[in-house]
Amino acid sequence: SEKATPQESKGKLKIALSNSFIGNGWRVEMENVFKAACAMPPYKDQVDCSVFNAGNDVATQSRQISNLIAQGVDGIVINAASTSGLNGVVQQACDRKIVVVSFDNTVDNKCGLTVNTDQVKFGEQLAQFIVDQLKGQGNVVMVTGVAGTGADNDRNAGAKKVFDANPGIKVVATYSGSWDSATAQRQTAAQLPSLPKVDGVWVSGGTDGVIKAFLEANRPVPVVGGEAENGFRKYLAGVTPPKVNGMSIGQPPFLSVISLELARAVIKGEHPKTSVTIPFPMVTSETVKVGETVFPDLPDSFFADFTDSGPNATVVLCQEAATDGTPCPGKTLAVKLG
Amino acid sequence: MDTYAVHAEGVDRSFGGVRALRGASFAARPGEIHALAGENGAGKSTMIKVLCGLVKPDRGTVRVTGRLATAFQELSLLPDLTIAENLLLHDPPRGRLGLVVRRRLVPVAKEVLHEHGIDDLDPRTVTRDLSVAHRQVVELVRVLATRPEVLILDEPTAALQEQQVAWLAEHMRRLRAEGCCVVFTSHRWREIEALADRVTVFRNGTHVTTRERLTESEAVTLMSGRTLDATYPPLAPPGDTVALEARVGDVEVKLHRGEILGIGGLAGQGQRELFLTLFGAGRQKPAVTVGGTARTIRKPKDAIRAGIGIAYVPEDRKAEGLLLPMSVRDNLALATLERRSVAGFVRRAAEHRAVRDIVDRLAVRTASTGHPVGTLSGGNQQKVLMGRWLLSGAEVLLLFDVTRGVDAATKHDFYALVADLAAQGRAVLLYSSETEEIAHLCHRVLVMREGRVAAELEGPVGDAELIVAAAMREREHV
Amino acid sequence: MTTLDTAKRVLAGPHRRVLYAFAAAATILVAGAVIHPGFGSWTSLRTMLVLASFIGFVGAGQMLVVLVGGIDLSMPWVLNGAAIVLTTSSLGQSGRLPLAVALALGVGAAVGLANGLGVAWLGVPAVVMTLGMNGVLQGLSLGLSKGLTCGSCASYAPEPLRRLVVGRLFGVPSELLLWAGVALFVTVLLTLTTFGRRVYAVGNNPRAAFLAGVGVRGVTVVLYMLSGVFAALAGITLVAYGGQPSLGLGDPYLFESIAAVVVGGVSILGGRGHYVGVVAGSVTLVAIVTLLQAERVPEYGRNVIYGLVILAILFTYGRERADD
Amino acid sequence: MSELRAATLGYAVLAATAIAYLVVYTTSLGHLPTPFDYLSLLNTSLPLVFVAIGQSLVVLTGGIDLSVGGMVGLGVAIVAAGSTSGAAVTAGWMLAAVGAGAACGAVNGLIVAKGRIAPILTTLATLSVYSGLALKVLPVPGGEISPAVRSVLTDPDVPTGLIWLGVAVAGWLVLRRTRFGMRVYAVGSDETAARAVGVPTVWVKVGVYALSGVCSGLAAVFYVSTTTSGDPNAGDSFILTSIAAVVVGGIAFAGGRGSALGAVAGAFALTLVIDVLFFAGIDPLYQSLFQGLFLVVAVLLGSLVRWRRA
Ligand SMILES: Nc1ncnc2c1ncn2[C@@H]1O[C@H](COP(=O)(O)OP(=O)(O)OP(=O)(O)O)[C@@H](O)[C@H]1O
Ligand SMILES: Nc1ncnc2c1ncn2[C@@H]1O[C@H](COP(=O)(O)OP(=O)(O)OP(=O)(O)O)[C@@H](O)[C@H]1O
Ligand SMILES: O[C@@H]1[C@@H](O)[C@H](O)OC[C@H]1O
Ligand SMILES: [Mg+2]
Ligand SMILES: [Mg+2]
Repeated sequence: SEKATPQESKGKLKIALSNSFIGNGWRVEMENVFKAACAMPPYKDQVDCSVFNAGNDVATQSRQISNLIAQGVDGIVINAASTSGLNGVVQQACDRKIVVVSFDNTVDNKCGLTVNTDQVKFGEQLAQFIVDQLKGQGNVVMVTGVAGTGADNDRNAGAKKVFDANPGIKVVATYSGSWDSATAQRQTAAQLPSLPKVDGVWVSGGTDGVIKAFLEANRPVPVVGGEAENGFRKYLAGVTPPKVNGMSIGQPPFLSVISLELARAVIKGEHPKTSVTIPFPMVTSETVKVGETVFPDLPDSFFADFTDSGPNATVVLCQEAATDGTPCPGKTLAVKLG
Repeated sequence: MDTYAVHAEGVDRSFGGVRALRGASFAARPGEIHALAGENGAGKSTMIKVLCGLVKPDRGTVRVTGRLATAFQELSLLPDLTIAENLLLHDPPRGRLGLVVRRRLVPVAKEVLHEHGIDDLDPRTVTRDLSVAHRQVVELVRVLATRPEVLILDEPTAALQEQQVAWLAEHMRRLRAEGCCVVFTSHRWREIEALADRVTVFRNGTHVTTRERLTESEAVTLMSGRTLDATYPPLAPPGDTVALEARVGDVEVKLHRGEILGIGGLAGQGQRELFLTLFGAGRQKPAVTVGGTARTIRKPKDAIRAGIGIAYVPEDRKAEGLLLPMSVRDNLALATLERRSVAGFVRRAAEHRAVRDIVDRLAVRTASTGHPVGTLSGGNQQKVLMGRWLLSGAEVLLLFDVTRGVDAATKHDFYALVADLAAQGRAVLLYSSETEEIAHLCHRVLVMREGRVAAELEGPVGDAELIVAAAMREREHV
Repeated sequence: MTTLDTAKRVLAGPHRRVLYAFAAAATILVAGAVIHPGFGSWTSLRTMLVLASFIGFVGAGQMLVVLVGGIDLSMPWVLNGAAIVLTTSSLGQSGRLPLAVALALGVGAAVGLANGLGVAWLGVPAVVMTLGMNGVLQGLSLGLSKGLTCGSCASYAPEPLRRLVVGRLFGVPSELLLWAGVALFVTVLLTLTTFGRRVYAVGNNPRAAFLAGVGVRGVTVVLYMLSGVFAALAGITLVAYGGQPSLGLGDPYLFESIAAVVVGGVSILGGRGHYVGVVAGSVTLVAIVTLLQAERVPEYGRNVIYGLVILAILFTYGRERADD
Repeated sequence: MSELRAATLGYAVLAATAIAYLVVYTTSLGHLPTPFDYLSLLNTSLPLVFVAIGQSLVVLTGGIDLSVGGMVGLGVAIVAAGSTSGAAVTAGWMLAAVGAGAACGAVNGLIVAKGRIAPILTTLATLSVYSGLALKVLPVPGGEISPAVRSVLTDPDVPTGLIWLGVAVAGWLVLRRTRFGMRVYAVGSDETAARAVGVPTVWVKVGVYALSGVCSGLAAVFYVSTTTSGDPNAGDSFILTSIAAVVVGGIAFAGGRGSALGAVAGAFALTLVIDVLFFAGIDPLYQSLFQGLFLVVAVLLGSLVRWRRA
């Protein structure tokens, strides 16, 4: 792009991460891997990174992005407080030829690019797993995320579609756990006494909290389809008893790193201006592996899917990057944009 | 058809359990000044609120003929608004589009004040910053300016000085001459006698009588069912031990045991500040010698504990004295809780005994010491407030205008109580907006003017005029 | 005196609102048990009571400041800050628990002290002081814990603390016994001590209380401190319950603490109310939400009905004096 | 008291914040703020400006309105849900949003004035109700308004926003010069006294809460216009920020004293603080710490000044 040349002559690109809130471990990890990536080659030499949090207030996030525009950054990476609330300011960034990439909770405005997993499929797949395990018969509870956000709506829609298609499945309760284990636990505890036998739980986030509530109420833990909290996976692996039958799909925190790469590549003209959808990492009680997809020494709130693996991995990160934001030793970071 | 300008018949009105009016009637004619008299709690104010529609009667009929204006007992000026805004709230000067022309407010208000003979008030003053007397004056101008055909004034003179009373009387008479019906209430018989064409007496929420001529003692009997002997009690001679000695600004106070020292002067000459300061609630924190020991009094707690103990009884018992929803017991015990407690716990039995004792001694009329003090009659509330300080054993009593708005019988009891307390050796500092009281009830009088002592008179002075004269030297009207 | 008279007297007396508060709680619970089988079971009640206890703790603090006509908007982050302090200082080790609990409560007390000094000595309106303080604490908590990325922030509550919720004494969760203890403490403090008398005096008429020798400022400061301590206690028990702190932990408790206080019959204008009412208020709030969720009312409907029920309760006994 | 004096605190705080902004901005970027900065500041501030005016009116009567969060959310939901087609339709839905605000506000006012339930409790309960309605109207964030509407209300390149700010300020000044305006202050100063001198306190209160609803509706309109679409939770952040704006604007919580112009200044100051912190390079994690201090210090300064004057 036109802007890249003078910037390059000065040395580095300026790319900023604008996050809405840090209300849970996922966001923290997402920022950590971003910071770690920025401290690793090639970003270390090419990009000047900065990070901003707006505390879930659209007006604040909007001000911060305006100020980033004033600062003359080259790219802005956004996890948005509202799907729509930033459309105006994003448009202004686009008008000034700034590359805008939003991820996780993306921005509607078509002038920006997005990086995400397929959130509808996320919901569908967890629901399908539960249906399959129950052989199409049983009572299911849905624990949803932060109401009114894009990711929550898409996941719920996906799940509903699957459950509705199976007449033997009865959704006996739906309530929000706000993607937070403590909240999910409190809400579940409040619900359980008045619920009939529960055969399956579908959780959009805060999964370990939901399981703890079942255990505390002395109820058998049903089949669980949930997020990638380390605590949940400890139950799947049987690291913390009892061993739970379930599937864990995580929204990968490294979406921020992919967004960083997309922004960089687009500015440099190395990648077309197109959005990126990545597959989401998934494990079940059968496939979960200690030290690789679950970490007994790390806290429950840690998101265990901090990295991708396998030959087709989008990006491979080390554990320190996720826990402390420190760069992985002696490595050049390679991100496959698919 | 009668010729009454206001007419209420068979009015009932209760507040919660309190029956303020029971089948009460009241009527007044155009072209007369009609006084409404009665003890505290007799229902005068309630009748007035019923007449002007502020309180809806539970039963009974009310009729008012003509444009009505009312000045209420609790001042109804808006404290954050200026004098001008208060005067012109309903009919501000307006320009095109009907919008208020704010810069015209002040000149128009000045004009209104001037028409009523008031030239020394700046209409831009926020009324919160005015003295009570001045607020009352503004309130009266506000109602007078509406050119009423029926004018009702509830205790308009309670906060006024002699000159201001005269000023008001002049306006009331002028209105009467113009055919207006003027109704007012007062606890000062002198005023009723001087102004009223007819008097209506209320007792316990009902109409007792309406007459053209009534003597004070007849009236008191009708109002309270009691006959009172001489208004002021005889005074025992004061002692010569100094109970309290202090210098507050330019005022030196030396108060002896057994002495009642009057503080006189026009309202707002620094008397209130003097009282509050001595009690630790003023701006200055002076050194005070109480019962021989010197103390710096920074807060009321210090005053209560200082030497032989200081007590302060304010004029406004509802705002500064009592906790109306709390029980008689709690109110009495509040200032001395720690004396009847172990490790922070109230010793209930001891408290009960102490409280019972005071209640009996002062003959407080209450069904139980557990009743909220707000349900008591005004006089009994006053007794509770005095009782709090008797319970504290304070030997120095600062009594600030405590008879304001108090009915004749209660005042009478109060005078006897004060004289008795002094006779027992307590020292009393007394301020009253009713100069008569200071003239008769004090061993000695300090007349204050602009924060200084303008004169010291030996008492009992007897003639209030002497005190007024001392206060007025070099001063003009209002 | 007949029973009817007694009943009338109590209903007219100062305890009227407390009775209403219990009636409201009972009504919702009974309605729930009728509408939804299982709602009235002991397991269900026990869970609701445990959840109500968290509201009960913040409600205790909120009530104390409301009694003197104040309000504490700093609750969410006092609660959260205390939770973070507890985990970072205990590091999951039982041996460090006493110290950690003391520290967490100390944080609550210190913040409450600052609030109280600001309100009583500097004359900052309570809304402003405590709202500002909430921001200050949020900033400090996020900043110092780097948004909870610090390793020690992710520790669990030490085992003995977690037993508070799981453990049972005579079939009753210890958490509920703790709540009962708090209720007893607050009630005794307010009704049997000289301090309690002074609190009501200040709440009814601060000027008159001052002139009767009450240390109005001192009383106010102590109440804000207690409010901080109770918010911290809520934070501690919530960590005990969930095992770990999270950043949104305190958010729901701001409005719930206020709601519990008024549904419990405490006058928002100050001077009137009892903690037993707040206990009932906390249970009522939890019962409403639980019932609405059990009935699978959608999110929007839950909000609407919750608001309407609170309004209805306010209409029955939360009105200001109806004198004229 | 003149409007100017009544709003002194707000202006002073705004001036101080603006100076701080200019200093940190120029040191950070080496040049003065550009029209872009002023314009985006203006446009992002407008919704809060409107809510703050409404909140001021309520606080001036001695009340408080927590339900602004729900009313803004509902307004945003209505505009966003309705406005998928042309400008005329959008304008219609915008009117509907303002109307809904007025209705919600009037309900608040009736409950407060007729039902005699304390304002903080009334609006706490209705907050829940109105937020629920917003979720019903717009369960999922979305909607899109036509660029034509945006260019009239908050054009990102032309300061059309200034016109609306002018309209808001003028609206306040006119209101202040009506008898209703005087009565608002009368009710806030002493409600019993106001009733006694014949001010129809019930209707003044209903009017004030309804106006607060109207302001919330307008805020919703400008919110949707700057962000170009809607979110049912959009109102939440306005609850505390509008109260903060009123506080910084020097309006007394007891009622009866202050001016909405102060709150307008306060709204801008609060928005500017975010920018000051940004360019001062303060870790955003500490942001609320400074915002909290800002609030308390602003009020403390205000009372210090008042002390000295007294
Ligand atoms: N708003 C109210 N609420 C409760 N009780 C009231 C109210 N107004 C009046 N009362 C009670 O009604 C009775 C009559 O009061 P009212 O004010 O009419 O007496 P009053 O004759 O004007 O007395 P005063 O001479 O002291 O002014 C009193 O017992 C009083 O306490
Ligand atoms: N502070 C207090 N609060 C509540 N009850 C108290 C308190 N102090 C003492 N009590 C006891 O409560 C009981 C009921 O109070 P109540 O005032 O009705 O008693 P009472 O015998 O009617 O009083 P009295 O003798 O003054 O008529 C009394 O026996 C009293 O001793
Ligand atoms: O996508 C979600 C993310 O936004 C939230 O912060 O944490 C849980 C994730 O599922
Ligand atoms: Mg009266
Ligand atoms: Mg008795």
